[in-house]
Amino acid sequence: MIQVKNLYVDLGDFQLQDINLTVDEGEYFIVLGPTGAGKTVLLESIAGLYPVKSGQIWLRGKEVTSLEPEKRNISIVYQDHVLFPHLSAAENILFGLKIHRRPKQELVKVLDWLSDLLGIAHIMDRSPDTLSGGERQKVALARALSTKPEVLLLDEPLSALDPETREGVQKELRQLHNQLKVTTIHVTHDFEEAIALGDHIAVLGEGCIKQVGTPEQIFHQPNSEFVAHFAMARNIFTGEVVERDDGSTVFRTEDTELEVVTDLRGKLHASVRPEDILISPEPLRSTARNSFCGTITHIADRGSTLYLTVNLPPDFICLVTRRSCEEMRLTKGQKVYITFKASAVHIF
Amino acid sequence: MIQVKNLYVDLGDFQLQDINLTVDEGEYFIVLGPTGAGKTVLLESIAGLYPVKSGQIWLRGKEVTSLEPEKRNISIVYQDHVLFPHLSAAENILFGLKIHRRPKQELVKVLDWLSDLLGIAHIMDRSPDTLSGGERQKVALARALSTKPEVLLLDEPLSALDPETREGVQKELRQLHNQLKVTTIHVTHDFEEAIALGDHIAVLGEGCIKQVGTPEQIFHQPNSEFVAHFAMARNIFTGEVVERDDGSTVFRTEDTELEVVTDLRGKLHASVRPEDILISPEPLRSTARNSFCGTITHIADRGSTLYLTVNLPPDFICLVTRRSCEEMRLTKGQKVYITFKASAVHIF
Amino acid sequence: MVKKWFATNNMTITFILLGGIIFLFIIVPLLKMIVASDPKILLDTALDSEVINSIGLTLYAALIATVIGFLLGVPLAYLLARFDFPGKNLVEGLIDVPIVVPHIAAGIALLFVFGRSSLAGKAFNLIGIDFFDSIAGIVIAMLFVSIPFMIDSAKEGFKKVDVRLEKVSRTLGASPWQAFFKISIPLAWRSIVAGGVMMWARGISEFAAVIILAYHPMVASTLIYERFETYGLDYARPAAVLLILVCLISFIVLRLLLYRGQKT
Amino acid sequence: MVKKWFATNNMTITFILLGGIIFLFIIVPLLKMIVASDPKILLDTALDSEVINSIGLTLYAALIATVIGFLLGVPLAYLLARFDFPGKNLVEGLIDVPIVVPHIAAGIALLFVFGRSSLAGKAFNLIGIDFFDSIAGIVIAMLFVSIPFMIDSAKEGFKKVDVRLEKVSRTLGASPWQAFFKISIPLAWRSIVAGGVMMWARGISEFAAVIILAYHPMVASTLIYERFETYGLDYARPAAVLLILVCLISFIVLRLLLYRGQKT
Repeated sequence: MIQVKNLYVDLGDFQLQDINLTVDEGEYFIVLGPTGAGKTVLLESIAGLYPVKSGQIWLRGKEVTSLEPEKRNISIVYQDHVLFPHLSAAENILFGLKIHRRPKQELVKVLDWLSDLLGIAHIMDRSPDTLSGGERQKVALARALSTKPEVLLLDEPLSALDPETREGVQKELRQLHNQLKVTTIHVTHDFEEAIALGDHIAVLGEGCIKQVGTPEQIFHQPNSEFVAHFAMARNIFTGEVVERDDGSTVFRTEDTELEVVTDLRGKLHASVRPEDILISPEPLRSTARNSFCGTITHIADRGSTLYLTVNLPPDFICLVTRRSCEEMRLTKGQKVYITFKASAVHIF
Repeated sequence: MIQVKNLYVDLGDFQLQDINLTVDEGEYFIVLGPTGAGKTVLLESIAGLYPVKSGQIWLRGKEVTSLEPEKRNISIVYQDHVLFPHLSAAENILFGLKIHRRPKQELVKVLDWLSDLLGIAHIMDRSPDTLSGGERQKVALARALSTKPEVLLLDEPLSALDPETREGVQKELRQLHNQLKVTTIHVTHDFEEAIALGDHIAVLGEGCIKQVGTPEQIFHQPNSEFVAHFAMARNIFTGEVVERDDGSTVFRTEDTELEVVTDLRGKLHASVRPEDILISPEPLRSTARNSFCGTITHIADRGSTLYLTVNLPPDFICLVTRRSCEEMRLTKGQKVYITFKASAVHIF
Repeated sequence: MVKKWFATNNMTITFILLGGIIFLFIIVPLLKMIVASDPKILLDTALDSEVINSIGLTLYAALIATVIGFLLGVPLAYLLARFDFPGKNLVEGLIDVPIVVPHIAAGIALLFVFGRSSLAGKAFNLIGIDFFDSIAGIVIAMLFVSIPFMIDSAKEGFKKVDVRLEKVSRTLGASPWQAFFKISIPLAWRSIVAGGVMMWARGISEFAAVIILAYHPMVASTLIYERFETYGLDYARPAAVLLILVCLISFIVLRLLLYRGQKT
Repeated sequence: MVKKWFATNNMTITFILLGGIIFLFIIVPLLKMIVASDPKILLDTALDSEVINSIGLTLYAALIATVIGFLLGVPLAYLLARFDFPGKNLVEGLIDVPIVVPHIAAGIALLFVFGRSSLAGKAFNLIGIDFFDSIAGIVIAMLFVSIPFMIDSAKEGFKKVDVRLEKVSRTLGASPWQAFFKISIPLAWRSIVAGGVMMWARGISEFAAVIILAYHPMVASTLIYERFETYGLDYARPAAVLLILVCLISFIVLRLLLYRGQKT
């Protein structure tokens, strides 16, 4: 368990103030914030790599605020990996154990374990500058895990990867965490990444923590404009991707089932952009696979466009033009049908 | 008029070969190609700034292949503007005229003309490093125009701008060209930019010219996979944005009218992504503003998804899932309705 | 609790102690010599015409060497910054040779080529230039040992100038000369001047190569050396202090002008 | 038709001519002196024990100065590369002062501080070290004039090492010392060695500061100077050629080793 109490960090241009976080043992904790919010510095402060102006950091019930970083047993993986360029992949991974003068057979064992775990046995002798982004990422992860840290800090681990690799690595991070249960703090600016991975999420912005909660709390009950800005752009749901008997793939939430196009399976999240949803007074017979009946519970006027909240349940936010709304005489309390294509549902 | 004949340029890693281009007097000519295709080097070769291995460049009926760049009267605007950092905006613009020792009153006249034309009178005394991207762009354009060049070369002039400014600058480039009628060669990797601006387009790829033609020829009759790759992703139409009597904004093509959401007016282009189009056997009554009846003329199988060509006319390419297609028993020759929202139409 | 992990460990403390030794080793001798000087003796020395003349000669000869270095070194620096050619590495290596060749041996080599009995020496003699025991000799000795500073600094300066700035100026009608003088030189100016200052300072500090070619007229270093040899440390010291002060003050003033130029 | 706009205009031709003059001015004296040497005389000189001893002494003293410079200069370079503190610019400026101070004056200053009559001189005398006319004196003279090369080069080397590499090693359990020796030093090694080579070469080339502190035992430069003063150019030349050859060959070999190390 790691606790950050009233942390105050000076970044020169601005400050991080009154940072309070509690991360439970074995938890996957996400710090979500825009670029330049001081997320990396927050991680470095926790690791003892950046001077703290005031406040305390507690690790498993002990105060470590002024402890040397090498005595904390907290590992960090930077966004751009920062591998030791003069050492091979294997030497990078074993650096920590060699520093601790562990016996040879332990080195071999740990290296075997990590290269199996991450599937990197074939690149062990290569130099970091010959590795791809995804491979460097895995070596950096293996290096961080080699010392069996109490806390693993991940600094935007997915943002340096291209979109194709990202989805796979995100899945692997989840699996890795399920297997190892190492307490993890992961910082990111990507809302969907935060939702997909986090047990709890802290939203960092304007130098302080705006909100802490479960993914559901963050996207259903944003406590400020700042947090809402992250959450508002999409309809986000928690549920499970399953195959139905008829061979179709659906995303099943508590209340409803959405037809989707995806190769992913299991407990996941889904989002639908408000502008991809069609509203009609009668059900539509069309190529769109998802069509539901619901009630308009709220209309938010944005000038030439309007945001309708349609409750099925759950709530869907839909974007329509003012002309459509007037022509179809949409009013609060009215029953309407919402329709969107299976390919408009994003699973993550 | 500028002619490039059998140009061969060595770029070290690869070569530009057999480049043949004819750009008419006063034409806006686009060279379209992916990043790294050697577009900048092609412009520099035309300007005499890069050594040509073989081939010829003719300018208004004279061969200029070995002429010094300062004697060609061809101006270039680089992507990142490359303003003289030690000179003010006005001094940048007047650099060419001062080199030519033009009289003081001419300098004043040209500066007034250019700062009016581009709306930059208020930044004339500023240093380049205090200017925004859009302002630097305009100063670079003014500098290039100051010497009344026979040919203006534009190296990805829009790609260094943020998306908000880009649309405005694109419009201004069009207007500027309509006013001044200076022969222009503009290189870009953006297909829609090419369509929107070009009188003719040459597609550059794999070291040679793949196709030359009008925008319509390029997107309706791509002559190779390479060119088709640029064109295939969207339904693209040429037409005019007008306001209808009932106050709605429509994009009018030869054959049809699409309802759209845009502030632009006049002769433009529109695109609709195949995945944004809904297909149904009957007309839909919904918030979607565009619904048309047409005939399926072609079905292209892509595994779990299918591309349908629906002829209204014009032809629309629509993406549907295999399940939808089977369930609705869509077949070639069938009459269907296509539906998409006004906000799904991109005007450029 | 305020904490600076990077400043309070025993390694940084050790490093501060070790680094402090070498830092003190550099500044204490200069500082102590300046501080320990009797201002009156220093003033007397400053009024000693022999001292004034030799310091003046030193500054003057180093300035001429710098001007020659500017006229000949800047074009070479531009070529090296702009063009690649086979053997470029060798040329760049050879240009730095004067820094690593012992200066006494360099002086011997220069005397061998430019001395009265050599071919070049005789040729220059015809146009009235004699390199032995003359200002011309001092200048070429200084030029030889200090030219690499000018070339290297100007080269780095030109490298930082985007070649496309020159290209744009060409399309606007500038000849290669105009592009060079209106674009490249103004933008590389600070590096060139910094190189010139270093070259001038290095010229002033030269002794070994100078005395081989020209013991007379005496540059400041030679004068100090002769006084040291003839009368001992105490007699040589005031002139040495004066020379150090002149050098440091000129150097500081020039650097400050350079940095002020950067800001405006 | 092949065309290179940037190579065939009259400006580049003029620049090649001007640059060629200064390039020839640098290499012709050295080349001519080496080429014009009678191999037999050169061989005799190489067997002259006085010459061998002085060259050996020069190389040895410069090496000791370099080792001291390494031990004291590298920590200082690391501090300057890693930390900001008020007055850092001043410290960095002062470290470069030995390059611009006239070497004769620097020698006087060193003698003033480390001479037999000074406080430091007396203190060192108690532990058996005398700086006047001794190898110790030669070493500190060389150290003084050449230390900036080591500090500046090592500093640039450390600056290029991402500080986060050290931070990562700390999280993996490395102490500051381990991070320094296992990460910072290996990654900055080439710059440090390059600085060491420059420092060594600069130490060998020093004459002015050395003769003030220690005319005897004679370093190679002093021997050449004495032969030049006593017997003239022709007698001094073979030893000068030999010294230049030793310097250039050592320098080239070391640079090649350094570049080979870069590739593997």
